[in-house]
Amino acid sequence: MAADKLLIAGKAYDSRLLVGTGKYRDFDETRRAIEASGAQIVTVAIRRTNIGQNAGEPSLLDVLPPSRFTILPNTAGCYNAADAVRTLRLARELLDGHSLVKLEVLGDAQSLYPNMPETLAAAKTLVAEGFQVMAYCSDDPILAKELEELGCVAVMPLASLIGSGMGIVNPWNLQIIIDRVKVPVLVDAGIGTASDAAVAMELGCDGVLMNTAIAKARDPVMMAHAMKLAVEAGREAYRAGRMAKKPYEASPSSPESGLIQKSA
Amino acid sequence: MAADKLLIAGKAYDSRLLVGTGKYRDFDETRRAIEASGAQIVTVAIRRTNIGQNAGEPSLLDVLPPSRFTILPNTAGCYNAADAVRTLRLARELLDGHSLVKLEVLGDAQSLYPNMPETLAAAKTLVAEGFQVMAYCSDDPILAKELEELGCVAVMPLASLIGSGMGIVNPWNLQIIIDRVKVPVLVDAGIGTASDAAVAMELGCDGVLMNTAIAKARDPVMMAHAMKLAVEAGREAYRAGRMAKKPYEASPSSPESGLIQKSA
Amino acid sequence: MAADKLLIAGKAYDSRLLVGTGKYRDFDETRRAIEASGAQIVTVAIRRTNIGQNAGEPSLLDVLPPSRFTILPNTAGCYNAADAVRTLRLARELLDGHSLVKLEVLGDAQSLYPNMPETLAAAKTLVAEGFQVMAYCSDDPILAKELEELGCVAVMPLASLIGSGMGIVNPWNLQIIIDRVKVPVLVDAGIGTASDAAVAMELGCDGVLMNTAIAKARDPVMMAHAMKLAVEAGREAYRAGRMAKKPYEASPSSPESGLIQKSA
Amino acid sequence: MAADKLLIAGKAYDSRLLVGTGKYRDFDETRRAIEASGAQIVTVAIRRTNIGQNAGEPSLLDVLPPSRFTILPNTAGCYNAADAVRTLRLARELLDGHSLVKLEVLGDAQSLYPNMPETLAAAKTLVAEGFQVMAYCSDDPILAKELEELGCVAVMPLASLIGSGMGIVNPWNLQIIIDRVKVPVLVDAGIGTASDAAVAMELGCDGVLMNTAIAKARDPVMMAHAMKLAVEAGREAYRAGRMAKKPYEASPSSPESGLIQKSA
Amino acid sequence: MAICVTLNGSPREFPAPLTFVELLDELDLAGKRIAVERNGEIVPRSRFPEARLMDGDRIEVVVAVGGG
Amino acid sequence: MAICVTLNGSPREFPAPLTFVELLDELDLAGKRIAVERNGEIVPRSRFPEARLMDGDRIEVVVAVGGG
Amino acid sequence: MAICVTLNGSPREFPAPLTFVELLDELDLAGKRIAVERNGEIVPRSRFPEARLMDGDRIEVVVAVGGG
Amino acid sequence: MAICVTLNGSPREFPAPLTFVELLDELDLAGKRIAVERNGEIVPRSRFPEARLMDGDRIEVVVAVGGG
Repeated sequence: MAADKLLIAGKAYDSRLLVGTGKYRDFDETRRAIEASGAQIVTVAIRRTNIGQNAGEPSLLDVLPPSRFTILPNTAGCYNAADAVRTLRLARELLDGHSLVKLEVLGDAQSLYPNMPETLAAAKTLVAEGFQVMAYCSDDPILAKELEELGCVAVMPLASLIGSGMGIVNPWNLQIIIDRVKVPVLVDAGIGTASDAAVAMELGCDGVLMNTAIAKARDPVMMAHAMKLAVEAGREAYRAGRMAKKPYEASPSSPESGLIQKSA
Repeated sequence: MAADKLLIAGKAYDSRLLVGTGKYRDFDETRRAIEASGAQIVTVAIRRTNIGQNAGEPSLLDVLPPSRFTILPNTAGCYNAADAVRTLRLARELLDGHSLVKLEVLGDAQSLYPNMPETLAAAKTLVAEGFQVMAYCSDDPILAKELEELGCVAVMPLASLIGSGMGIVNPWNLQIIIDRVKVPVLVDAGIGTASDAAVAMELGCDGVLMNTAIAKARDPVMMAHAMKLAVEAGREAYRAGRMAKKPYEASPSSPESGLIQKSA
Repeated sequence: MAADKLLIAGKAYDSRLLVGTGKYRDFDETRRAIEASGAQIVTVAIRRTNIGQNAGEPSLLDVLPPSRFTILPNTAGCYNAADAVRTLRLARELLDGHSLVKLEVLGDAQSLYPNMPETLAAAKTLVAEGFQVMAYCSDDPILAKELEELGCVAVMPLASLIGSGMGIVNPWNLQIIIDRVKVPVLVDAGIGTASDAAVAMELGCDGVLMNTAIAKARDPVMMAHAMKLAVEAGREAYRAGRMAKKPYEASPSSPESGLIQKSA
Repeated sequence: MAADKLLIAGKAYDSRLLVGTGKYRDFDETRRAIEASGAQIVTVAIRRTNIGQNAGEPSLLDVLPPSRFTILPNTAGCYNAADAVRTLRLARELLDGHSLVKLEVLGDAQSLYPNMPETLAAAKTLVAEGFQVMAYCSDDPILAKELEELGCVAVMPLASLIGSGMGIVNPWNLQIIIDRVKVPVLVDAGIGTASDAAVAMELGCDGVLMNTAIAKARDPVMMAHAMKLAVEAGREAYRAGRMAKKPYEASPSSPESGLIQKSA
Repeated sequence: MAICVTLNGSPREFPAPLTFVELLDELDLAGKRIAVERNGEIVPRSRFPEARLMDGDRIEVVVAVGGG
Repeated sequence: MAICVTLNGSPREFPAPLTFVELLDELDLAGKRIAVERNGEIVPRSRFPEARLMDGDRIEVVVAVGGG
Repeated sequence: MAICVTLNGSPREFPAPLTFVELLDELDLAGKRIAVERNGEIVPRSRFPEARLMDGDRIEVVVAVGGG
Repeated sequence: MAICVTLNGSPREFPAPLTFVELLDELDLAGKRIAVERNGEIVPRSRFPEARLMDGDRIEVVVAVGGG
């Protein structure tokens, strides 16, 4: 299965699990969890430096060196296209011209649901400026397709609200997106436990991005490894082609259809 | 996690995935799939020899030597306690006194739903004769507990009908059984794909037994490996302790409760 | 639709909603809720009189006169066949020989899940003594069929645990029971809101029995009426024959199958 | 409950069920089904006349006179804002200046999923021209709110794809919309059977609009009546305030939380 | 001579053997819709007038109450 | 002199310019509940008597039909 | 003298009473992992050498096959 | 002469115009992985040596932090 790589913007990755770096107790837990996850792409946020504070202490990128990980700066906290674009220009400068970014424009602070018109506007600008945009989006199949047509290198629909852990609420819309969009489709946000990640992959997603499900588990490092296995399991199950479901069919008139084959 | 073994009748197993050996194209596919699954316990059926036929050809136990696998003879096809008991007496003789068996008494050939009164009667007899009984059963928490009290070494409630691939239909009953029964609880029957197995383990099951989901996948060997990963993923997720679900709460009066924490 | 009556033990009822009489604030609320529900069959419990207390006060059967309602005494609180049989003999005497009863033998006080072996034993005795037995049972299709064969006039599988309001947890088992059992199948226990009752009827149930969903609603009388409408709605939808579900089918190769017809 | 009216654009309606007029065998079935549904608002499409054909035959509005029904012209078949606006200008002229309309701009012919940017653009123009716009939309809470802010008199998110009969796929998004939007929220599209309509109303929707679920039932007239009852049942259940769900909680350490109260 | 019975689980004394009709009067249950069991056996209402409680009887008097 | 218009997408000839009232008579649509658009603009019913079709006009005549 | 037994449900004749070892040789099952039941009772492998089939015996010879 | 700038949202005085290299030294950020924006425009790291802060500049100095 060595051949089954995730291709994003022309680069191949062995791991289909992308992880965030927020909400951990400390950098050490962050590092151990991310190593257990096997993730090669990790998202980071861009924030003002704390002037005159903790000058000496290590920074996140010392713990997660760009030499080992593909750093994916995001625009978490941005509620309009302008802020998102400005944030990612800074990120690109910060990362020596690295252009793969996660665009995320939120609609409001309570639901953190994406603001799609602003996301589309930002994507257009960023693509024009040479960014390789992975876009967090709603599960609207029409707008996901539009993001692809604007030049995004991946679309990342939510499974459910950010940080909710509610899992895959609407598999049908995800299936339409997967069926129509040619660039990689990654489920971003809403994963709560390992089986949720497996379900996403079984639908045919190319990958999964998560943060809270790992960071807020009782044991983040063990959960990170569980997620690694779940994404691999879901991917292999998708490739292996599951058996057909055979619900019991109440139909005395057609006993054949009602017949459930036994497993021995 | 070397410490996290499955204990059945005092014996420890590393793998929590048990597999059947039916419905494969041939013995070679059977062997390759079972090796990919990492299963240590495999179920087999007991049938009349085909007198005077294919005398020379290899038998299932040549492919799956009892020296390498724990062979779990079952009573598939039995519709009453007497037939089940008779079948397992033959199995024990066949396997040189091996006493770990899978009891399975079916209610009818269409649904393959267990006949619980007959299952309870057979369990009582078998335990008295020194068998170590793993009992396939309905998800009735009262009767699962009764099977434990009769001396069964494991109870194996169905997730959904045998061969249906419908997954975990009633997680609530399974949860009650897991909560009350002290012997291992394994989900047997109904698993359709990897995420189903992960869900079963996340509920707190001690293991999963399946056949059709692997044998009838388009690529049984790859699915077998997917199931191995899924069971491990679900187990680790259970041990790691998932994050709390935070459904959106429509409640302007209590913004706190309505607040969904963001992942960055 | 005047023709569509519920037939139990040879008697026809216009209403397919049966209700309990417990958990109300007072007899007046009980009466108003039950009138709003349109129920013709109401269940009651049998308990010791409070010797020397409230001698003067009205009794439940003054509020719900047997002349207007079919009183269905139950065996709530019984955990074995003997207690259930003894309770119903008293009930029959109390109700001047009325023999239609609700048999309910519980497995334990925490889950209130039925004890099926005891239920089967009690049913056998009661039928022999001339009772017309409506049996509360698990959703085990084999045992539901056995209750019918023992002579019960109706089987009443749970939708989910008594008082849980979790709705229809396992529609598949209910469907098998409805498909196989010839006497009326009523869902008893687990209904939480109106749509749950509609779902039960759409599956093909002959009726629904509930108590908590009405008595513990914020406005029991309005909920009672909602349930009346929901049972009628679900029944008519079942008889009218719902449209086929047309899930989106991701299949570029067969656009026909993927086509979703529009409603205009 | 006479007080519980549906208010749209200042006009009060007794019925919360809106129905389409497409897909019926003939005008007679259309009329009988709509009368059985009790609907006061019915949607119609605008199409070219068949020049020189069936001059004599009756037209839809002879069967459903605007004097008795509130006719709601829709823009079914429009894939951009311009076509939708043009269609509704014709509709207003056709209906003597009647300005209440259903805006529906589709994304593609296979999924019939709404094109939200075009829907927003059309809504802006139509509101400026004095139309009272009821907008069919996705379940995106941010965009539903934007439609309200643009001046729409009602937002009508889909339950699932038009004509799919898949029911309420994502109740969470609907709940956010209901919680935030002040104008009436009606579920439009995806209802398959009566219980789906009840579920929508129990979520707190102000109404439900459907066509296929009635027209494509085996017996459209009976299903129309079932839907009438289901919408009333769901509405009353919502107003009555359902009991709290009490899932079984596996927790030996806290028996209190695990206790399920019995209904008698 | 006095008798002692167990009535709905509690001991109860009566100065002399009495019929079930007398018992129900005593308990203010005359005319109420109740049923009576003596030592596990139903006592038919028709037998209330002449049937008498014996010393040591276990008597249950039940009524219908709200339940589901 | 004759005119040619596009009526609901199809070419149509008339011997001479005619009013919309005349058009609807011609089409057996008199008194029907319809609406008319000329070159993308609504033609109010009030203007049917005097407004005349011009050569080259694109005319749409629509009606309400069953739809959801 | 010849005997007739029911072997896995089918009648079978043998010219003379034979031991189970001889039976298995006859059936090409020597050395195979099988189990034998006679008239509903297990025949332990240890008894194959001397135990003899009797006329009218119902014999079952079973093997392990693929199953779930 | 002294200058006043807005640094990450807070006012900050410097005795004299200084280069971005000097600014970062001042802030103990020399060699750290940061990015700088002046009045909404990126200041490329290559220009840190000679580019000088002007009075009234709005400066943002950002770093990567944990986030999802």
